[in-house]
Formats: sequence, structure tokens, C-alpha cells
Amino acid sequence: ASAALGAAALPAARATGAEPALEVPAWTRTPGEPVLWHAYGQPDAHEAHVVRRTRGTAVLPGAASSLTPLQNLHGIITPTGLVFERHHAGIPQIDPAQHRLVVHGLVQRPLILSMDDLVRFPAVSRIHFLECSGNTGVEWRGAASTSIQQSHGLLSCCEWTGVRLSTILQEVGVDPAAAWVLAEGADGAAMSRSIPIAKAWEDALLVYAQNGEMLRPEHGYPLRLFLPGWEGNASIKWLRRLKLGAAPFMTREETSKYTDSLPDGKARQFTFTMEAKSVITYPAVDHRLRGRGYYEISGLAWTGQGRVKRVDVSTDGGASWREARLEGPVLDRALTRFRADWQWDGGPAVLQSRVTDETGYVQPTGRQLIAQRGLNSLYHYNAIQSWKVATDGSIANAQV
Amino acid sequence: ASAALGAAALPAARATGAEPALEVPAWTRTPGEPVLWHAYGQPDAHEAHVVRRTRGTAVLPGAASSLTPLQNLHGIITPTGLVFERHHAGIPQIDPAQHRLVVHGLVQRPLILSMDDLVRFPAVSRIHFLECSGNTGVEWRGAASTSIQQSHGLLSCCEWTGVRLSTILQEVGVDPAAAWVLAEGADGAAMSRSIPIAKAWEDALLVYAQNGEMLRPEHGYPLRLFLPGWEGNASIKWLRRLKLGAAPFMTREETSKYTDSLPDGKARQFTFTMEAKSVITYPAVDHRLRGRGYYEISGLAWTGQGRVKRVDVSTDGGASWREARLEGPVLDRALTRFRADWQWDGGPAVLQSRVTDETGYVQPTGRQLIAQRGLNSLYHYNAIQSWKVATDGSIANAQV
Amino acid sequence: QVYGLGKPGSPAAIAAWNIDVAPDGTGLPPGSGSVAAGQAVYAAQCAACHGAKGEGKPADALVGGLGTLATGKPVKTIGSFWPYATTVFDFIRRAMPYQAPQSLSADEVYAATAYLLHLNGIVPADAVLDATSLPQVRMPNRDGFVADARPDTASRPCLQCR
Amino acid sequence: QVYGLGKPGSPAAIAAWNIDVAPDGTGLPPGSGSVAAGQAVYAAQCAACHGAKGEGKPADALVGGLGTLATGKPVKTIGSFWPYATTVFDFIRRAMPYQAPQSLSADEVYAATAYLLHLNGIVPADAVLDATSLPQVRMPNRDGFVADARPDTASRPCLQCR
Ligand code: HEC
Ligand code: HEC
Ligand SMILES: [Ca+2]
Ligand SMILES: [Ca+2]
Ligand SMILES: [Ca+2]
Ligand SMILES: [Ca+2]
Ligand SMILES: [Ca+2]
Ligand SMILES: [Ca+2]
Ligand SMILES: [Co+2]
Ligand SMILES: [Co+2]
Repeated sequence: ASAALGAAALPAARATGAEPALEVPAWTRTPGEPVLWHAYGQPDAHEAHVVRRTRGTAVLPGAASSLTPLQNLHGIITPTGLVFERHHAGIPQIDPAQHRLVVHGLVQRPLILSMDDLVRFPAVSRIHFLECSGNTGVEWRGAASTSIQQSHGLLSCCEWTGVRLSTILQEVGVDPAAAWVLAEGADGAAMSRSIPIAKAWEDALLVYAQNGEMLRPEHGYPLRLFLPGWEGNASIKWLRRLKLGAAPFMTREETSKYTDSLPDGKARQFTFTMEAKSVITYPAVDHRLRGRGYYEISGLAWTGQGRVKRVDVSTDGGASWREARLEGPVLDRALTRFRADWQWDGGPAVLQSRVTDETGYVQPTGRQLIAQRGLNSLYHYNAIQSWKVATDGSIANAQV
Repeated sequence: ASAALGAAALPAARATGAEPALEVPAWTRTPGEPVLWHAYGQPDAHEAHVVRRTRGTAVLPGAASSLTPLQNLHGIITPTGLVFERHHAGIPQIDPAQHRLVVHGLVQRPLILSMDDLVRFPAVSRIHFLECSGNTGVEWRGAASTSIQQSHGLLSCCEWTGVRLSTILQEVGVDPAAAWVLAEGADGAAMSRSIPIAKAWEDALLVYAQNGEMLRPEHGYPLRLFLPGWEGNASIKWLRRLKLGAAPFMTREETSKYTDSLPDGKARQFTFTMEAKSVITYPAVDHRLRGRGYYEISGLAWTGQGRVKRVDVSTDGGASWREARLEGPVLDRALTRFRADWQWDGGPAVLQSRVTDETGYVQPTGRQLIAQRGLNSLYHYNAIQSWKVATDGSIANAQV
Repeated sequence: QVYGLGKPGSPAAIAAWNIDVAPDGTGLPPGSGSVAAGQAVYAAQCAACHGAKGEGKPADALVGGLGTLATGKPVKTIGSFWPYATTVFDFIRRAMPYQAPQSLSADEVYAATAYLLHLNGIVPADAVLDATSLPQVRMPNRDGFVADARPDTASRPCLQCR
Repeated sequence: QVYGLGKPGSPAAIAAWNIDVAPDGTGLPPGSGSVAAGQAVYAAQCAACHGAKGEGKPADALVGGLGTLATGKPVKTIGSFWPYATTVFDFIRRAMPYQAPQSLSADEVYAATAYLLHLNGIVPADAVLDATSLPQVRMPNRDGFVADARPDTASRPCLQCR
């Protein structure tokens, strides 16, 4: 069915009743704050609501997460101060001069590298998304979140700069028997994951800078692993050690924790890839429409498999679809902003987006996911999201 | 002459004398700070030196500038807290609910737009550099700066989101006689510039978000003009008014201020374009090399005319050149990070970079600029920069 | 496409913000000001920053510099450099005095403009400026501006090096 | 290409950080611990967060859940879910007790592991674990894990809509 979204140009009647005569405001009648008011800048006081938030309260707030306020963001870059957090034993405060990276195990020349050493190697910069495998997990058992920050906020996108892990593997000389790499953090959890060596050679990065500046404490200062397109927990923060081995190390994080339970009681292990996903960030459950007329639907699409190929949007709950505009550049394993025109006629509507990635993978419905995986998987819920618009302009999270 | 930069793989002798036995540091032996330690994140305390700075002190610090610490940055995105400032009457603190944009003059439907109105229009996001026409102006009369922050720090690059000015021009209906647009700020300077209407149609943006979040106060909150590739002062901040006219308005900023004096006493006017420029940001005057061996030369190149096509680097003061690697994506009128391998043999060296843009324009030498424009131009100094490395690893600003 | 957003900007609604003045005088308000009145405005509102006689310090010099533009040390002031007298009015009205922009009456702005033009030897001591006379003032450096002539450097990469 | 940066990582230099334990027991340190000793360690160091008998609250339950994995409410604990006993040792050594990670001796970690395995009915009350015996403990859910089978949803865009 061909959709009529925005096809009919039906502008809202321009507000009549002229604006009251403009006055010269106080801030024009006086000089403002001096240069270097903040040597390191801060958001305006009117944006104080744009902050990370948690989901409920954690008994031990070091083993918890905070979420990115996607409802307030624009474009694809997440400002670093709003990039989501997930810690297992809080945020260590590391002295970068004392920090070391040990690379050992099945290698010819085990090495200890300081930060001064690491920044000397050739560097690369890449814009990539980072998503927690638990993102949107609260939606497995029905529409649960009343904010897109709660449902989809374990998601961010930054420019990462660091050294290719392959550069370091060449530096140490890899034993042919090596098949897995243990990555370990210097935090109180000594957080650890086993990574297949193919990923280490292919595109893994040892990152020290994020959006131009050194990493922040909560994102792994002074060094983290970064695995493009893979679940966030595997991109070990505060990275202190890489050990090459012949088999996976079977840490708690890849046995007890980040595995996906199936209805038959088995659990999928090493489910690293973040499959293609999209969500409309405006208008979303956080917003309210002010009357009928033109709205630009805007959202984010991404895939751990490469590039977004197309995004379709629906305003009738999936009965009809229409291709959205993709904002360029469409980058490999980065957020892609999509936009579509919409004339709201004032009636009920259900807004959805559906991404197709360059491998041909199409974002599934929740029903499709549940049919395959049941309700106990916790992770990797990448279903089409529905926002239900009521005639009064209010918007609800819905599963249709 | 073909250069030997890095061609010979001469690794520094790996430091002998094993690292003292590693101890488990205090930050691993205790849980760290809780999630939401900062609901809006901050840099690590060890990075407190990475801040904006001024050049000297201004008598009236509202009419001044601050500079971006390029010596500490990575990649192409400038974190918003470090984006340089230039104000003419300080930073106004504007209530976005009361802010308005007036669009009038030679138009069919003069309009008053609130921020709520503006964010309703279709949006675009673009990654572009912003550079002050005065950037590097201190170098016209000889090597003056002892920090790249001082010499080149009126330069940043962000993702900007907003409405195409062309969308607003269509909304108001442009009179065919309109040839220039006056843009005016709501600051105490009511800062104003005349913009040719062709630029307004082509790619000018009305920007409300920068690097994903709403503009910061010092960058024009809640609304600014953004003119890709043009000198920063023309991208009027705190934008309150656009007036279409048949001729330029000849404001103080385009007569007294942002004009470029020539030796014959005439001054060039409406010199908007930022011509192609590049600079090595590491190793630069702010750094010191720790012994011979491998270094990656890294820098930034950009052009107001489109895309960077190539960057060449020299380590012998321009006697020989070698092509640098360009970090992708190479975007239209955005900073482009370049990198080149260098084996420092411990001898004196002069590091230079030279950009060629897609129009074929090649970054000039200081001598070429002075031959054309003399020494009184103040603005638009885009010469090749030289960093002189001494045998002790110290680095000086030099003109060779 | 028209989106139908915003409100009409009637002349009355936008009047307080519509302050620009063009070289032909468009935008100049009713009112007038003499050099003598300007001297008083200047002494009270401007001299602290621009010097008793416009010689500058701490802020810009507003007087002098005639004949210096083609020298090694050009002194660029209203008198030596600014091409239009209307710009003086426009800038003072929108931005000065620095600590209280847009606080002067039209008469005060005309007067301050007249005084500064007089200090620069451009109008006589008995001059009175208004919407008619101000645009007729011809500034010494009226023809001092040329168009952007860039690109003006023709570098080519060293062919040997390619 | 080799850049020659860094310092050699001799076994002695990295020993304090080289704490991982593999399923085959590689990495297990000398020492041993009994269920009885573990009961004391657990009561002193662990019970406050994981419950007197490992039933959980405020932190994870460490005991129980056998037979629940294929139900609508799987209870995933060391006993019901973890495939390797070595992982219990590895995790306690690196991360527990939460407020003082890496503070336990090897004997204490062996003991706490033995006690938790006993509470889960996996080792007898007189068990003593060390580098030889621990890897030989067979966990109930040893074969409970399967490989990633994604993509497992085969959506195709509606052809009518294209
Ligand atoms: C508190 C200090 C202060 C006072 C008082 C002040 N000014 Fe200024 N004036 C400045 C500053 C600072 C600037 C430069 C502003 C900028 O950077 O754009 C300036 C700039 C100017 C300029 C532009 C100079 C040029 O060469 O571009 C003129 C003209 C001017 N002032 C006139 C006046 C007049 C007339 C008054 C009184 C009605 C006045 N000023 C009062 C501080 C002051
Ligand atoms: C101060 C509270 C606290 C104390 C004391 C504590 N733990 Fe924990 N424990 C936690 C928390 C919180 C987690 C979850 C950490 C995470 O999110 O990664 C945890 C997780 C665990 C797990 C993994 C559970 C799973 O299902 O993945 C084990 C096993 C464990 N603790 C054992 C112990 C032992 C043994 C001790 C004593 C030696 C101990 N804990 C003491 C708080 C505590
Ligand atoms: Ca908003
Ligand atoms: Ca890149
Ligand atoms: Ca550094
Ligand atoms: Ca774009
Ligand atoms: Ca001046
Ligand atoms: Ca558990
Ligand atoms: Co997974
Ligand atoms: Co210019």
C-alpha cells in the first residue's frame, strides 16, 4: 500500500493573531558574561533536564547503568557528557601516568605499554555507535517504558581515536595457536571478556580519545577496548590486560551474565553482534504534539553489520510504509539519522520505523523475536518500536 | 625530491631494563564512583589543563576571544566545551521560550518564529569546521606563538543541526529584488553582517544544536546562523533577525572590522571564504619528543571551498614532501585529520604540512601571502606552518 | 513548500528590533543632534572608554589616522577608515555605550555621531545631523574598499615531489 | 612493522595482574580450601550481600534454581546456570567481595568456592578444592550453552510498499 505521509501538502493554518510587539530583552541591553566564563563549557541552564538518568535505583550504584536522553538529541554525535554508562564496580579514578597495558599469553614478545607508549603508535579515528546488549530489554515482555531514554538510551555514537589492536598484535608477534583474546579492566570488577582473535585483527581498537578529547572516567579513562558493532560490555573499559589464548576464557561475563536464555533452557553464548535496529526519536513517548499540521519524523538507525541501507517509516502501525531520508554521511557501524515528512491530521496514529542494512537484514517485529527466542533472552531486543499518538497529541509506548 | 620519511623501518631500540613488577593499584582494590557520579559528564581531573585559553587579557572580556587547545585533541570533532569563543559584547543568557527570529524586508510574508516553530521545520545535520578569520593572524609578522592553541586555536569542527535557511526563505517568499540578507544577533552588540543571498539559498543553516545537544550559551544559544566554509564572525550567534535587502547593509563589522588592509591603503571587503589551510598538531610547539624513533605526525587540514584532496608533509623545511594519509570520511568543509609516519633520527628537523583542496588550490607560504597582501591584512593568514625540532626534542615555532 | 509555522511579522510588531540603517539612510529614525549636544553625550557616556578626545584606551580610537592607511602602521578610525557615516549611527545605536547598548535616544545617537564626525574634521562645529543630512556626509575613505580578489596566491605542488 | 615501543612483560613483572583461570584450570594458584573454611569466609565476607545461605538480596542469588532454566521464570545461579567451577574461582578472586576486590587469599577463594558449590549440592560437605580438584568439578549446566544462531528472524520488507 502506498502511504500518503506528507504527500498532501496541508500546512497548518499559520497562527493568526499577530505576535505582541517585540521588546528589546534585558540580555540585549547589557553586555553578557565574559569570554572564559567557563574555560571548559557547560550546557545552558535551560537545558538542565538533558542529563543521563538511571532506570530505578540500584542497591549498589557502582553496579548499574545510566541512559542517554535520546529524546533531546539531534544528529548522530552523542555529546560525551551524555554517553550512557554501565559499570560493574563503579568508576575507578586512574592515574594515567601509572596505568599500564599488559599484552601476553600466546605471543612472542610479551609487552608492558604505558600511555606514553600507546599514543606513539599510528592512530585512527572512527565514528561508531556503542550499544549495550541490554538496550530495550525492558520491552521484551510488553511496552514498559514511558521515556525513550529508558527504552533505548543504552545507545550512543562518538568519534573514537586510538590504536588498531592489529598494530599491537604485530608488535608482540602472535603465536599461530592463539584464537581468543582475554580483555581485562583495571576497575574493581577486573571486568573481563574473551574476544575471537579474528575481531582483534579485523577492526578492534585500543581507544584513548572520544569526541576529540581524552576518554572520560566513566567511559574507560585512560584506555578502553572498542569493538565496532559489538555489544558494549565486550569493549572493556579501563583496559589493563590482553592475554592471547587458544580457547575462550569463560569469564563470568560470558557465562553467567551476557548470555541469552532460550525457551528450552539452553543459552546462546558469545552473541556479540548488535543486529540492525531503528527508533523514532521525535515524536516519541517523551513529546506531545501541539496541534495538527506538519511534523518532521526523525530517528536513528544502526547496524552492527555495516551500513544502514534504508529506513521505512509508518504512521499507521505498519499497514503502510514509506522510505525515509537518510542524513549523510552514512557511516559503517555508526548511527544514521533518518527523517520523513508527516502531516498530522489530528487523528490517532501509530509511528514506526524499520531499518534494512546492507546485508539485507530487516529489523524484526517483537513477535518475530519472541517466536525465535521466547521471553527470557534479556538481551538483543531490536524490534520495531511503536509510538501511539492520541488525538490530544499525547504519545504512548505501545506494542501493536 | 623523494623523501625518506618513515620509509626505513628503524624502530627505536625497545626500552631495556624490565618494568618493575606491576602491583594491583588502589583503584582496582575498591569499587569506584557510582553511576551518575556526574549526571552530565566531565573530563577526568588529570585533563584539567585541556581548556580554552585567551591570548593575553582583554580590558573588556566580553569583547574578546578564547582558543581551542588543538595540541590536546584527536580526530576531527571538537568537544563543545572546548570550541573557541569570540564575542563582541559577552555571552547573553537568553530565555529560549522568549527568543524570536524575525524574517522581513524584501519578502512577501514577514514572519516571527519562536524556537518551537523553528524546530518544527525539516532539519539537517552537517559536520563542518568553524574558523575565525583572525585565526593565525598573530603570525603575519613572524613566528609569534609558543602554543598551537595561540596560533591556530580559533578553529573547531562540530556536527551542526538546524533548518536550511532556504527552507525559511521559501516560507516567507523572497522578493526578486532581494540580493543581501542582514543577520543580527540578540547580544549586547546586536552583532550584524550582510550575507549575499546566494549563500542563503545554497547552504546557510539556522542552527540550534551542536554535537547532538542544544547550542551552548557562548556559541549562540538558542539559535545561530551557520555559513559553511565562511569566516566565523559571519555566522551570527544568538540570531534574532534576518532582513532581506537589495544591497549590503554596510555594518561596522563589514567596514571597520572584518576587512583586510592592503599595502596601497585599500581594504578588501566581504572576504568570506576561508581558504585551504593545514597544520601539524602533533608534534607541535607544545610538545617535546622523548628520544629518537618512531613518531606519527598528525594534523588537521580544511578548506572553505569543499573537500581536502591531499596533504603533503615535510620534515626538512619544505625541501622534500611526502603524501600524508587522510583519515576518512573526508567531508565537505570539515576538518580532515591527516597522518604520516616519521622516524626521528635525533637530528634537527622542520615539520611542515601543505594542503591541496578539490579546487586545486594549494596552501601558500607566508612569503606568498605577504607578497600579495603586505603585512596589514590581519585576517585570512593561511600559510604553511613550520615547527622546528631541536636535537634535545624541544620544538619551536619558526618561519623558514 | 510552505509549512505554515510562525506568526505574521507586522511592522508594528517588529519595530523595536528593526534598527539597521543603510548607507542611503533607510532606517534612520526621526530626530536630530548637534555637535555641541554630542560633546555632552560623549563626555558622559563614551569618554571613559574611548578617551576624552576619541584617542582610545581602553577601547578603540575613534579619531585620527587620516593618511596612514597606505603606511606600515595604518591607524583605522571612523575618520580615516569608515566608508559611511550611516554606519557610525547604526553601530552606536545598536552597540554603544558598551555597558548599556540600545539605551540612547535617537537624538543622542545623532548628536554623538555629529560630535565624532566633527572631531575627525568631517563636519563643521555647527553641524546638526538628522535623517536627511547624515546620509549626505561623504567620508574620506568612501572609496577605500575593493572586492575580495582571492585566490591571489598561485602555489603549485613541487612536481619533483609527486 | 614493529615500532619498538614499550617494555618487556616478563612473567615476574606481570604476575600480580595475571589472575585469570581457564576451564582446564590453567591459572589456578597454589593453595586449597574446604567447605568448612568457606562457610566462615562466606559468613564474614559475603553473606551481607548475598544472603545467609546464598539466597541473594541485595546482590545476586548464588544458590538454587536447578530445573528452572526451561521454565517461564528461570533462576540463574552458580548451581543452576554456570558451566564451569573455574569461573566461580576466577570471578570471586577478581571481583569479590564487592567492597574489597582482590583482597582474599588463594585459600580463601578456594574455600568460598567450595562452600558455594556445596550449598548448590555440587560438592560434598567434606570437599577440599585446589588446583587439581577444582577443574574436575562437573557443573550441572555444563552443556547448557549453544552458539549464536543469529540472524534468526527473516523479515522481508512488504513488497507492496516498495
Ligand atoms: C565601557 C566601555 C565603552 C563605553 C562607555 C563606550 N564604548 Fe564604544 N567601544 C567599546 C568596545 C569594547 C568596543 C569594541 C567592541 C567590539 O569588540 O565589537 C567599542 C567600539 C566602538 C566603536 C567602533 C570602533 C571601531 O573602530 O570599530 C565606536 C564607533 C564606538 N565604540 C563608539 C562609542 C560611543 C559613541 C560611545 C558612547 C555613546 C561609546 N562607544 C561608549 C567600549 C566602550
Ligand atoms: C558489598 C556487597 C557484596 C559483597 C560483600 C559480596 N558481593 Fe558478590 N556481588 C555483589 C554484586 C553487586 C554483584 C554483581 C556485580 C556486577 O554487576 O557485575 C556480585 C556478584 C557476585 C557473583 C556473581 C553472581 C552471578 O550470578 O553472576 C558471585 C559468584 C559473587 N558475587 C560471590 C561473592 C562472594 C563469594 C563474596 C564474598 C567473598 C561476595 N560475593 C561478596 C555484591 C557483593
Ligand atoms: Ca525540545
Ligand atoms: Ca575515520
Ligand atoms: Ca598527550
Ligand atoms: Ca549530514
Ligand atoms: Ca579600529
Ligand atoms: Ca544471576
Ligand atoms: Co550478547
Ligand atoms: Co574576511
